[in-house]
Formats: sequence, structure tokens, C-alpha cells
Amino acid sequence: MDKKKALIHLQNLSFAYPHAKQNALNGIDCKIFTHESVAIVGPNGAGKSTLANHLMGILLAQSGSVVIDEILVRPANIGYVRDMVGLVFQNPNDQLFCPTVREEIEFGLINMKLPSREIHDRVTESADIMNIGHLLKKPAHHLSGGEKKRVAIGAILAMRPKILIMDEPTANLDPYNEKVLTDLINSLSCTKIIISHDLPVLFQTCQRALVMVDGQIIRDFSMQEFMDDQDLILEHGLDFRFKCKCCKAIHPERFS
Amino acid sequence: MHISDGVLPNSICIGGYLATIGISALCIKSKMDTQELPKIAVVTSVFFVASLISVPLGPTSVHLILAGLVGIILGPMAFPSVMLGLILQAILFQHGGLTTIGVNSLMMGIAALTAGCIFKGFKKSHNRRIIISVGAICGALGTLLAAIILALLLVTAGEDFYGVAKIALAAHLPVIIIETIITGVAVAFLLKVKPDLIGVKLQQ
Amino acid sequence: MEKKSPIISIKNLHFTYPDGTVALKGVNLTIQEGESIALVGKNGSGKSTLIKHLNGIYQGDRGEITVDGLPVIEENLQTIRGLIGMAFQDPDNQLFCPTVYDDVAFGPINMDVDEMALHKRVQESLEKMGLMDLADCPSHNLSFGQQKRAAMATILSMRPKIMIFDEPTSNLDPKNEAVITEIIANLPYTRILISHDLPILYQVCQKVVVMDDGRIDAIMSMEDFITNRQLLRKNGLDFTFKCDCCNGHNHEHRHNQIEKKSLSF
Amino acid sequence: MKPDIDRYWRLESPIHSWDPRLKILTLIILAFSISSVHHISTAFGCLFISILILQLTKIPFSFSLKRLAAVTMFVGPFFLIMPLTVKAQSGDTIYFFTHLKFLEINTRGLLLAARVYLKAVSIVLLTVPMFGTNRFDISIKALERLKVPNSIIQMLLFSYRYIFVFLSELKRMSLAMKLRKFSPATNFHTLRTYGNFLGTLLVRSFERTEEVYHAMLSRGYKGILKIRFEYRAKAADFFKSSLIFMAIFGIIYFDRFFKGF
Repeated sequence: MDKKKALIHLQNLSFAYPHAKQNALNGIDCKIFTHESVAIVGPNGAGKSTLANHLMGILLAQSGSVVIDEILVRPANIGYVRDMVGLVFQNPNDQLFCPTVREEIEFGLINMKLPSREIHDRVTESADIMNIGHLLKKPAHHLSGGEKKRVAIGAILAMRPKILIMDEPTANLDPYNEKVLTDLINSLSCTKIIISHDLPVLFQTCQRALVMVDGQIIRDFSMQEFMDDQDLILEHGLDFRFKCKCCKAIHPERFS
Repeated sequence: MHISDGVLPNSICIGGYLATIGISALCIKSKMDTQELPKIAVVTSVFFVASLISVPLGPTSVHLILAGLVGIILGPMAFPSVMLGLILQAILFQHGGLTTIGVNSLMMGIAALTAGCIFKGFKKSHNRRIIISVGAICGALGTLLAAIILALLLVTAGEDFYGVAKIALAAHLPVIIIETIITGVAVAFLLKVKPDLIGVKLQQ
Repeated sequence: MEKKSPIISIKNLHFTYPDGTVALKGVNLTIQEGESIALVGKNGSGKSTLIKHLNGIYQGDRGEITVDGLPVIEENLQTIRGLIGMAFQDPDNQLFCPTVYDDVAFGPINMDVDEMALHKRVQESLEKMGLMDLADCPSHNLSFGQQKRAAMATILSMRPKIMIFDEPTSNLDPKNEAVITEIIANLPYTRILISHDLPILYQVCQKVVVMDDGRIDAIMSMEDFITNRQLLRKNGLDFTFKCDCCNGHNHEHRHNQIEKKSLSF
Repeated sequence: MKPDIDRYWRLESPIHSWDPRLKILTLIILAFSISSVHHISTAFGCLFISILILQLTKIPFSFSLKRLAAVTMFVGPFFLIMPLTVKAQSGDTIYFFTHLKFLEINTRGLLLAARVYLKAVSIVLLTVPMFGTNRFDISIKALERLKVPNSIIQMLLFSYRYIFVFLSELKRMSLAMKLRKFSPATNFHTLRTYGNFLGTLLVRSFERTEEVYHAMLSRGYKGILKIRFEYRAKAADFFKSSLIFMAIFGIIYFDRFFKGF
């Protein structure tokens, strides 16, 4: 196991925002390997987004280091890092601004200065994966929440990142669209990092869970172990017991 | 594009204030029932924020003026909107001076009103291309007019400022090109996504 | 038993948007005082349009509505808007004043509440929502959970008889979700909830009104609704896949154990 | 860029405790008086008065200094342009290069530019004591008591509120663009991107206005924003104003009748 090279390697990473009393990240050590899908969970303010921002090179390590695919994240390498890592925002509206879905997907590719044939191929490919081929000519603005989300992921996917970070991918979706999206996420082959509060979704999509509290990773174990650790879940306000009560009412047979 | 404090003679500054108050009052009375107030205010804040976007121009960068687009979208209410934006800018960012809110409003507001009037004439058109081109021309015109009024105002400061006026006018020529394209693209976007926002009804 | 007159009654309501979209096609509905109603349906089925008719933001083309016995017409609007507190989905749209205090005071001021009573009401609402320390804060400085609570305080201060919530728990983390659900569940008013979040509906509401394509499709009890898989699926509320992860983890059981412990001590 | 005029409104100083109505009225008259100054020596005097008032507020000078960037950007070029373009008058000193005869440098232009700059800086510095020593909304409410129409006040307050909403929207959206490897340059792709971006902001804002307006109606809004304002002017407030009026009188007297230096 140790011989395998880590795709993402965080070493003693610490970060504090200006004027903040506490460190937002406090000595993070962690390795993430190719094709893993990792859930980052924790209460608000635990440092999940700050960690994601480090992986994108939006924030730079104040001490310690972030290494992605054996390249150290520092200002000179930002372009490379952004080729490697794609970030899907929580609110797709923050990401979509083009008059049509096609232009939306093309935007990143034009910025990468790809030839037009390649752009065309990648748009088709990404639209196929996310099942948005029928929307290409429509303005993203008029789509439903679930469709927008798929377009936002498709636009990132077309840039072919090796690592896909998703911030609350199922926020604001109804259960049906949640299911559709969860299945789509499961079909993606790249390395995935999902930040979410939604344990059921994480349970469906991830094998490994990193639990963050107060800027530290307090647990790093398999999703199954995490779901079994009820005390931990309760302690950090990630409880979904009352959702289960609802499940029970729908499916009494399963809980007999 | 702003005239700072201390450039123009006081009589012009005060005159600018009076004219701005007069025109705003006319615009508000003529067009608006009080129900529209919150809407105008929210759109004003978008333009305020948009004017913070800086566009690279060769080695330097310029901020967007958007007088044309304001006129296209708000019509007669463009003038009070410009005035509000400038008051907020003077207080929050110090872009425009306190004593020159009046003249600056006149400069941008008249340009916006003119652009709005011209665009209004073509709203009934069913041809996408015509509407987009007119939008782009309004963008150009808004900037050009504002630059001309800027130059004229600088001239009132006396013979010594003629040179500054000429150079200010010349410096805005590349900005006109930028504003033309951006306004054109924005109008095309709105036409596609929400045409009623610019008062156009396209047949599908 | 004497029959109470309904607090809301809607008869044959039709509405078409100015752009020609037909949104409501003959809605009939009565709601009794003290009921909690879950209003569900697909996007575009007319839920939001319907609730905006209750306080006269939209005026129907045909049909009539009465709220607390008053017909919803121009002369009564001000009174009716005092009776109905409406919480919108995005708190940024509900908090339009420079400070939280101003926002909470906005409703009562428009209802011509005098200065002393106003201050008391604002204090009371802020206290209920746990926002006393943030009264003078601009709302853009609040966290999302605080904004949601501030938005609720703005309607509490109007002391309405009916409260309407549009997606009250969207975008919240589980902790805040639980807090907001708790608050809504304990409000002593007639409540109408629009939400895709079945658990909160389940906790708060006893009755479900299903809308489809501008009409009322079904009215039933929450127990009936929640066991009707087909209807749940049709309205995008099918929760089943979430149950997979509850399955095998009997949280309820565990929770009972913890409670038992605390009893025995 | 984030408006932070509000940062120091909680400090305590003679300027902070000054009734906002009198404060704004007095200082705006002072601003116009500074704008009318003709002589560079008086302009220096104005700058001194502005800095004095600013120091009284106890707001760190560096905070106010940051606000001078925009003025410097607008007036800065005057220092380059005016010496070259001002028409020669009798008594002017002119430098020229023996080989570049057309390039004449007139020192009077330099003085003119300096005068404009000094005046602009003095006035810009005044906005900090004027609006930075009360919470923004209280200053605006004070304007209503100074007979600015209610409609304007409403729009100012609402715009102010939504500037923050759109600023954070703009920030998130431009970050999203940057992460998709967008780097602005002088080309059509950049302009098209900004045009679409602007269109998106506008569409989203319009949809927001609808909801905001409905939220206001729901809480009984009838077109007038009722404004509560609790200040009462005291003797000390009038005393502060009269001190400033004496300074104004001094400026005008020195500039017009004493003819500066």
C-alpha cells in the first residue's frame, strides 16, 4: 500500500485566515489515491471548504505542503493544478453564465486553447456522460435545478480533470433528482472528493470518509465504519435519525 | 469616467446639481409609480457592481461605463439610477467626488437617456440581428456621448483645461470599442434568455 | 359539534400570467384554523403561484378567496397581509433593510404599530429566534442559518394568524435543519409548508395537498401520503434511496437505548 | 473591493457624536467652499483643515489614505498633461528642449494640476468624517430629515443592501471562471465572456427584484418607507457647526480678499 503513489498528498497543512483567532486548518496529513472517492464531512466551519480551496490553489499553504500528482501547489504551478483538479460549486448558478449549454461547456475548453475539433468532440462526450445532449441549444438559465447541476458538472468534466471536487452536489435537489445525480456521480471514473452534509448521498457515492472538526481530520476510515459510528455522527450534528424515522414510515417492512 | 472635485468652477457644479435634481424629478414623476422603487434600486446595485469589473486594455485596464446598457434596460429611469449609483460611489468608494455628483450624473445620465430613446425605437423589430446591432450602437453612443459631455464640461473650467479635455476625449476611443462589443453581447444574451427584460417581444 | 368557518377558503381560482402561462386552472381548497398543510407538487405545478394569491400579491382572473372571513380584495389587503406571514425561500430576498432590527420592524411599522409596542415586538421576535446580539448587524454579515432565522423573525413580529413557508430548510446543514424544523413545528399558528424535504413535512404537517398542473390533485392525511409510493414518486419526493443507508443501521433502536439510560439514572 | 466605509463607526469622538444632519449639512458646505478656492496657498490651508477634522475622528489615517487611490488615478494624469498643454500667459515660466521645440513645459500647468489635486484630496478626505462616523443607514436616514425625497432614500437603502449580495455573487462567479482557466486579455473572447456575464447578472437581479418586491408587499409595503430617526440636535452640535463655518469664512476671506499667495 505504501508503495503506491498518492495522487494528492497533504503534509502538515495549516492555514489561518487574516484576523482569525483560530487556524482554519491545523496540521492536515492525508493521502488520496487514484480512483478513490472520498467524502469530506464535518459541521459548518470545520474547514472543509478551506481544504478544497487548497486543492484548487485558490488558497496557498501557509505551512506544510499540498502535492498533487507529485507537483507541489505553488503560484508557478497553478495552471497545472487547475488542469488536474475540477471544482463543482454548490450553487450551479455561480458557474453558469453563457447563453447556451453548449457555450457553457465550451468555455473552459476555449480557455485551454484546444483546437475546435477537439472542443466539439469533448462537448459531445461530456454531454453524453451527463445526459444533457438534448439541452445543448437551450439557455442554462431556463433549466431545472437538477439539469443545471448536470450542466455544471458536465462543463467541468469536459476539461477532463483527474480529480473532481464537488461541494454539496445534491443541495437543493428533490429526492428524484438526487437519485439521478448520485447514479451519474457513481458512473464517473475519475478520483472524486465530495463535500457534503448529506450522509445518505455520501453513503451511496463514497468508500472512504474524512471527518473534519476544527481544522483537523479527526477520523479517516471507510464509509461503512463511519455510518456505524453513531456517537461520532451525533456529536458533530450530522444526525439524520429523523430522516430514518420517515423511511420507517414509508417502508415498515424493511425495518421489521 | 468621472470628473473629480476641484476641477470645475463652483457655478457649474451647483448648476449640475440643480439640473440633475430637476431631470430626476421629471423622470420619476413621468414614468414611475412608487411600486417600482425597489426594482430600480436592485438593478442600480447590479450596475454599480458591474462598473467594478475591469477589462484589460493592452498594458492597462479600464472599468466599464455601461451608460448605453443602463439606458436600454431602464429607459427613462436610467437617469435617477445613474444618479443613485454615483451617490453610492461617492460615499462608498470615492470614485466620484461629492461636489461633482451633479455634473457626473448629467454626463452619464444624458448619455444613458439618449441610448435608451434610440433603442426604444427598434424594440418592435422582429429581427434579432437588427436589435443586437442597435444595442451595440447604443453601447458605443452612450460612451461617446458621455465622453463628449465630459470634454465640454472640462472646457467650462477655462482655457487652461482645453488640453485635458482633448486628451480625455481621445482616451475614450478604445473604451468605445470595448463598450460596443460588451453591450452587443449582453443584448444578444438578454434577447435569448429573457427578452422581456429589454422590452422586446420576439415571435418564436 | 359546531362547524367552524374555515380560515382560508379558495373557490374555483383561475390565474394566467401576463406572458400567457396558465398557472392555476380552478383551485378549490379550504383550510381550518390550526391546521398544518404540506403543499407538494412538481416544479411549475402552481404551488408558489397559489400561495401568492392568499395575500393578494397576484389577483386571480376568476374565483374568490377569503382569509379569516375577509374576501381578498383591494380594501382588505392591508389587513390580510397582517394576518399572513410569508417566508420566502431565499432569505436574501426577505431581508432588504440595512440592519436586522430594521427588517424585523418593517412589517409592524407598515401595520402602524406604535413606537413602544413596536420595540417590544421586535425584541420578542429576535429573542425567539436567538438573534438578540445581532439586531444592529447588517444582514449580509450573517451566516446562512442566521439569515433564515432572521427572515422568520421578520414575520413573527407581525403576529400573523397564518404562516407560509417556501422551502424553509433548503441549503441548511443538518444541525440548522433540525433547529428550524423544531421552531416551525412548535409555532401555534395555522401553517402551510412548501417543501421537497419529506422529513420536515412529516414532522410538521398532518395534511397533504398535492398540486399538479394548476389543479389540486389530491388532499389526504400525511400517513396516507407517505405510504403512497406512486404519488411520492410522481411528485419527486420518493425518499426510498435514502432509506438504503438507514437500512441495517437501526438508529431508532440505538436512540431508545440512550434514552433508557438517562431514565434509569 | 469591498465597501468598508462602515468600519469605524463605533469609535467615539467629537465628530462621531455630532448630529448626523448638522454634520452632513455643514461638511457639504465646507466641501463646496473648498471647491471654490482659486489659490494654491488656500488649497493647502483646506487640506490642513480636512486633515484636522479627520484626526478628530480618531479613524486611522491609513484607512482614509486608501480612499485617495481613485482621486489620484483621475487627477494624476493632469500633472503630465497640463504642463504641456496650458497656453502660455505673461509671467509664466516655460522650459523647452533645444532639439524638441514643440515640447514646451509650462510650470503654471504644474501649479494648476497641484491646485486641483489638493482641492480634490481635501474634499475626498471629508467624506470619511461625513459618512464614516455613523452607520451608513443612519447617515442616509439623516438625509431624509434634510428633506431628500423619501423615494430617493428608499432606493439608496435598497441599493446599498443589494450591492453586497451582488458583490458576493460577482466574486463567486469570477472565481468559478478563473478555475475554468479564464484569464482576461484584450480579445474578443474576453469581451464576449464579460458581456454574457453581465447579462447573467442582470437576469438574475431582475428575478430577484420580483421576489424582493413580493416579500415587501407581504409585509404591508405601500410605496413609502417609514423611517425612524432618533437624533436630537443639542447645543454642542450647533457649536461644532459654527466652528466649521468660521473655518469656511476664513477660507473664503483669505482666498478672495487677501488673494492668497
